[in-house]
Amino acid sequence: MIDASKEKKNKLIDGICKTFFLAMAILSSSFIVILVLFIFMKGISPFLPGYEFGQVNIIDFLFGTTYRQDQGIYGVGFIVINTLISAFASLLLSFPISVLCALFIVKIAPKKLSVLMKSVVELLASVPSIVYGVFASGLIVIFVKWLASIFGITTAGGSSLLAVIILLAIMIFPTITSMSITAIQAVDKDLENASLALGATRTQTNFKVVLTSAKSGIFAGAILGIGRAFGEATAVSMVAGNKLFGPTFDLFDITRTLTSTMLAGLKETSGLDYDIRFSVGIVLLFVIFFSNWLLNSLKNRIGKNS
Amino acid sequence: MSRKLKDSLLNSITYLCAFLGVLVLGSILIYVLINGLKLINVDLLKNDYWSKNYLVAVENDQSSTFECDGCKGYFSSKWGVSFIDEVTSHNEKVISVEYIAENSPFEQLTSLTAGETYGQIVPMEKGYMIEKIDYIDSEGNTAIAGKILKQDAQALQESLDNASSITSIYMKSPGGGIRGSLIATLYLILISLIISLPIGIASAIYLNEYADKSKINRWLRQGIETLTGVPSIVYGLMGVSVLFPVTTVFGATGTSILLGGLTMAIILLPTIIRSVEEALIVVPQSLRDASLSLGATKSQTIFKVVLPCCMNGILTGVLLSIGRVIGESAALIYTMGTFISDNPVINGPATSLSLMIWSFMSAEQPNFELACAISIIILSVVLILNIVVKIVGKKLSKNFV
Amino acid sequence: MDTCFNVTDLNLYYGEKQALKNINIDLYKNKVTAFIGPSGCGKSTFLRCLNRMNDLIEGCKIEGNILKDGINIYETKTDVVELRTKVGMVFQKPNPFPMSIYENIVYGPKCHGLKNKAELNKIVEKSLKQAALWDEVHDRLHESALGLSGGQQQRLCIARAIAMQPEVILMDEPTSALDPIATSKIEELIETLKNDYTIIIVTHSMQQASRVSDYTAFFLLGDIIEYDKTSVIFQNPKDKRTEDYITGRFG
Amino acid sequence: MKRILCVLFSLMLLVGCSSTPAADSSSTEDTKEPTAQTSSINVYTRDATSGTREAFEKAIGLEELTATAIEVSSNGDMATKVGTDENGIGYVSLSTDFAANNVKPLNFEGVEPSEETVLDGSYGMQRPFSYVTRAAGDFGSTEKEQLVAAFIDYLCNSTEGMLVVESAGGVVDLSKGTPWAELAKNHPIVNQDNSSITISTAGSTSVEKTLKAALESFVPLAGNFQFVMNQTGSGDGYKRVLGEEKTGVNAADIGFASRSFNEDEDVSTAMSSGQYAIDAVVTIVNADNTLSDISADSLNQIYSGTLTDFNAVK
Repeated sequence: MIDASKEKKNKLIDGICKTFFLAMAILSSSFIVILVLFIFMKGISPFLPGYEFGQVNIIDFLFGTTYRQDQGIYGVGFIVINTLISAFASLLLSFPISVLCALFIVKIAPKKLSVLMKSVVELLASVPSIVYGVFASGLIVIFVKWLASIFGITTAGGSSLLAVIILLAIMIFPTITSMSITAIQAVDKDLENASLALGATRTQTNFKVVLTSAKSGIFAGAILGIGRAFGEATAVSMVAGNKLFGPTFDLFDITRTLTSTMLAGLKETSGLDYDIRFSVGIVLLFVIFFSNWLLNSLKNRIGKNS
Repeated sequence: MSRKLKDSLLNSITYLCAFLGVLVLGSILIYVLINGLKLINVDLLKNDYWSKNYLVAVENDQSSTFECDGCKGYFSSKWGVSFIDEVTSHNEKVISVEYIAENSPFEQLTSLTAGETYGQIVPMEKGYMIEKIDYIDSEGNTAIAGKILKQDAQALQESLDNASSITSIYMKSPGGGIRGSLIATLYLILISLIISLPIGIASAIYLNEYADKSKINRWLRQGIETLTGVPSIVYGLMGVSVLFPVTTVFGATGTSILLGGLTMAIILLPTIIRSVEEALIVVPQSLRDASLSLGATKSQTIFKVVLPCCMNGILTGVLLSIGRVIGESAALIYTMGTFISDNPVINGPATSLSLMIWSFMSAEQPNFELACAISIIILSVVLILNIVVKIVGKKLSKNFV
Repeated sequence: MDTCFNVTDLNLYYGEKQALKNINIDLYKNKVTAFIGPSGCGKSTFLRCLNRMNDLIEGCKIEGNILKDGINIYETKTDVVELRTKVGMVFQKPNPFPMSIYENIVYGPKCHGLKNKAELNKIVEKSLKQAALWDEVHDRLHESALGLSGGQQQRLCIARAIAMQPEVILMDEPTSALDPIATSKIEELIETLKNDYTIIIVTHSMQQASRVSDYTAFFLLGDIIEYDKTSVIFQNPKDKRTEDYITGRFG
Repeated sequence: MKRILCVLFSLMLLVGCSSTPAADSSSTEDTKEPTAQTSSINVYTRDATSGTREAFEKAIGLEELTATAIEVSSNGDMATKVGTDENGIGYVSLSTDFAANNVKPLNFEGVEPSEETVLDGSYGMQRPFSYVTRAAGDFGSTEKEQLVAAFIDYLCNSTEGMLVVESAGGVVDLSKGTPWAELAKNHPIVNQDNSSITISTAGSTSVEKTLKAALESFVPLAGNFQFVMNQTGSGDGYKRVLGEEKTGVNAADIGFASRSFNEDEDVSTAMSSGQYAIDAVVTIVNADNTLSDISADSLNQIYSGTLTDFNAVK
């Protein structure tokens, strides 16, 4: 029954497949190298001597607290802080709500409601971000303004750090929720049954067994979510207000993020002002890498404890 | 007792969060629906975006007058045509033709445009927009009328009744539709999936089935995961300079759907790899063992046992990808361009639906209602694709489960 | 008596940990050999050495020789795929592929390039009959294998292994997930199969070992303590530890 | 005080989403002391690269913008923001729908912004819509070059072209127009079938409406040629026609800017360049504001941060 030539062919195919898979994996991960090389080549140039529009001091750039194109002062230090604040605050706001919402959808809601809610969450993941921006500048801003007036603070028409945080929290909500849904669904039924058999209530089981078993997946969702919060440009720039100096700690004050800085007037500009946006892009990449690393190590640590 | 209290407390928080989430999401949906629904109609979906522009001459030999019983708008009894004022979905005020009487000179319009069509008859239909009419008035002076002079329908009708002969008419067919962009968006989804699915699935297979824990493999994985965090605007800039030469091979001379698709394919890779990998992990090791113990090669095992089992994971990846492609704007501004094409071709410029929204919102006068209307269309496309993919997935996996 | 496997000086490590210590054993053709011993003693690990399934485990290192028909299966030029077609395996939990019954049986032959429909049909019928499953499933061959009961699934897995016409069938606790009736069916099956195949079975059940096997090896902490005819092991074991184990004093 | 309230509030938010929803009702009690409403001016401005901003700052002679200014991303964004902020002041294009956005246009130095005042130069805040073509001989074909020349002539000099631009919101001086029938004699290219020629345009998004109207109306006058508009921003106008992108993906035949081309953008090699229309920049305040007229001086003070109260504006 076993044909030697067939066997040889099988083996050959096997080898080809393996090489193909490896090649594809290398291809996939080489894109990041191309990307980084590309952006570095563009973004490093303003700091090199002999730059055609006048060399920029890299220290001033990295730690500056003023960013004014009109005066040629480019400092992104405060913008980095602003970006971190807005992204992490939105994660803080969105994370518990998303996770509990996912728990509700998977474990608590009746079947029909759960299907409906899941579809809504899936749908919202594909709403173009510009629509979120429009929503934010139409409704969130008014809410923030109203909130501020309760405290007797006047805002710039509602454009503020708080508006950015709420907007981002809403935008990353579908991401975290759908990842959490997947993670919670993957929890072994036996584990749950074991907990219930030990006399734990449904709720205790949900919180102590289901959520803890799914935390790796939930955390992956959080990482994806904060990635989106960092990278979001169009919507954020509609409510950020792009403050010229900083950092901003006041929730009702306007702010400026790395992406809104990159985007503002990108298409209308040239020269140093154009090139420096790539430098901002490098900084953004580093911020993202850093926080990914931070969250990943946090994830590993939490994973180890259990 | 305290346990019950604690339980109900935790439960109520969960309910509250779910409620809050649904409230916010629902309010966005309702917001979009309220603002956009009134602009949604069949014309928006099936019309071309660009109007056809005609310069036509009118048969001036006319002696009769025309009657119009109960037709809407301002009727010119001399020329047998009635006009109404309309506001297009692009917030433009226009004068459009509402009714043409039988034997009206407006039934016999001949093209004045140089080229093949010169002298041919141009059929005028209801809905055509009158931009400008050159005519000679009763005193023999040349004059013009139409929207171009900011006239309304009534003024146009009065001018026409005063005209002894019409020299030329500049008119447009109704436009503003999004059919072309809808097709272009589907092309874009198709291209980006065709490219990124095989690469993504193969990479996921390598990472999950072949890769040991060596440093190189860790680097490979890290590289792919890092792609997730790159802001899409950077992808767009990279696409233009790095991927454009690739598309020239296929005959693209500028921005094209193909270039957009290639760029999107790279953006999609981490998403697809992640969801396929997640599905691969779930496939029980015992199935692989069983296959191998039967003397199947590793690749046979992967193609015949492992991949069919993770069909659902692949479908999830496809769904997520479709959502991503359809919602992306920043990366596509540079690679696909903002030109709205009515007959999109793969290697030519076109615009996707969300790019269209971006254009409308960043224009001098943002057209918010239209943006919402297009969002509704995007949402329904996503919904339809979701359902289709799920049905297909069920059919596919029927054999395997 | 012909030997099927000659194992000499076999050592196996998982990373730092040594799982098998200096194993020397000859396994005989067309006999049923049972491996018994407490959990974690290395009997399953050793079984998986025989068709090189341990290759799949990361950090697993093997020293020593396993000769099959005089050829060392751990030589670099040995074709693992070919080896596995000759040494089939049945696993602890029934693991039919999520396909139809028919597809499950022809999976192996198809992988090796057999395409002839008539021949495949013949193989299906023959293997299912040998596995004593034909009468139960012949009218629903194209239904999903996952719809079968646990015992049927396990017999299907055996039929699937038989379809490749192997010389040896390795069984890794094939009945541990089954009820007594299904277990007895499998045991009967083993009885009839041993005429055509060499069967090596890992089991936790002493009774099963004594019922079905001709030879028994007792494993403890990665060592083979005792290996002899089943009747000898169970009636007068030479080693105290074997006696303690089979009389239920530990393990 | 504000700071403390904010910290309190942020804590509230965190508490609100991680523990019981009932906990925050008590803390709001003591935070409800309303402080006096101030009417300090919120200054809105466009990003530094905007052509509108350039025209505005030039007109009021602004040296240094106040650091508290709020940047918005587009004309429409500006109108929306000022429309919802009683203390806001900003500037938009004349073609903006003021009433729909709940904003009020202000007279500048006593002059009401309108087409007439812009054309006769009495209204000071304005900017040109400029165009630049590729270098002569660089169009790929002579037919295309002739067609582009014809279009530019139609756009800038013909009565018909000017009328179209005007009806689409641009400000032009109709008295300088010549009937197209006369101009067309210099352009025999328009009397043949041009359906195989595609003209591509690039540059400012502000010109989009006027340009689209002009191109569409020119199509039946010039043998049904095709056109592709890829309007992305003024910076791209020069780049894609004569600058670094003139041979790349986004190369175009005619580039547009909603400002004059600056010294970096050398248009001397172009086949032709110039301006075809004017747009006025209008200062706006919220519709509830009592102000109706403003001087360059006051605007300068407001935008440099020395004047922060509407009551002090005279």
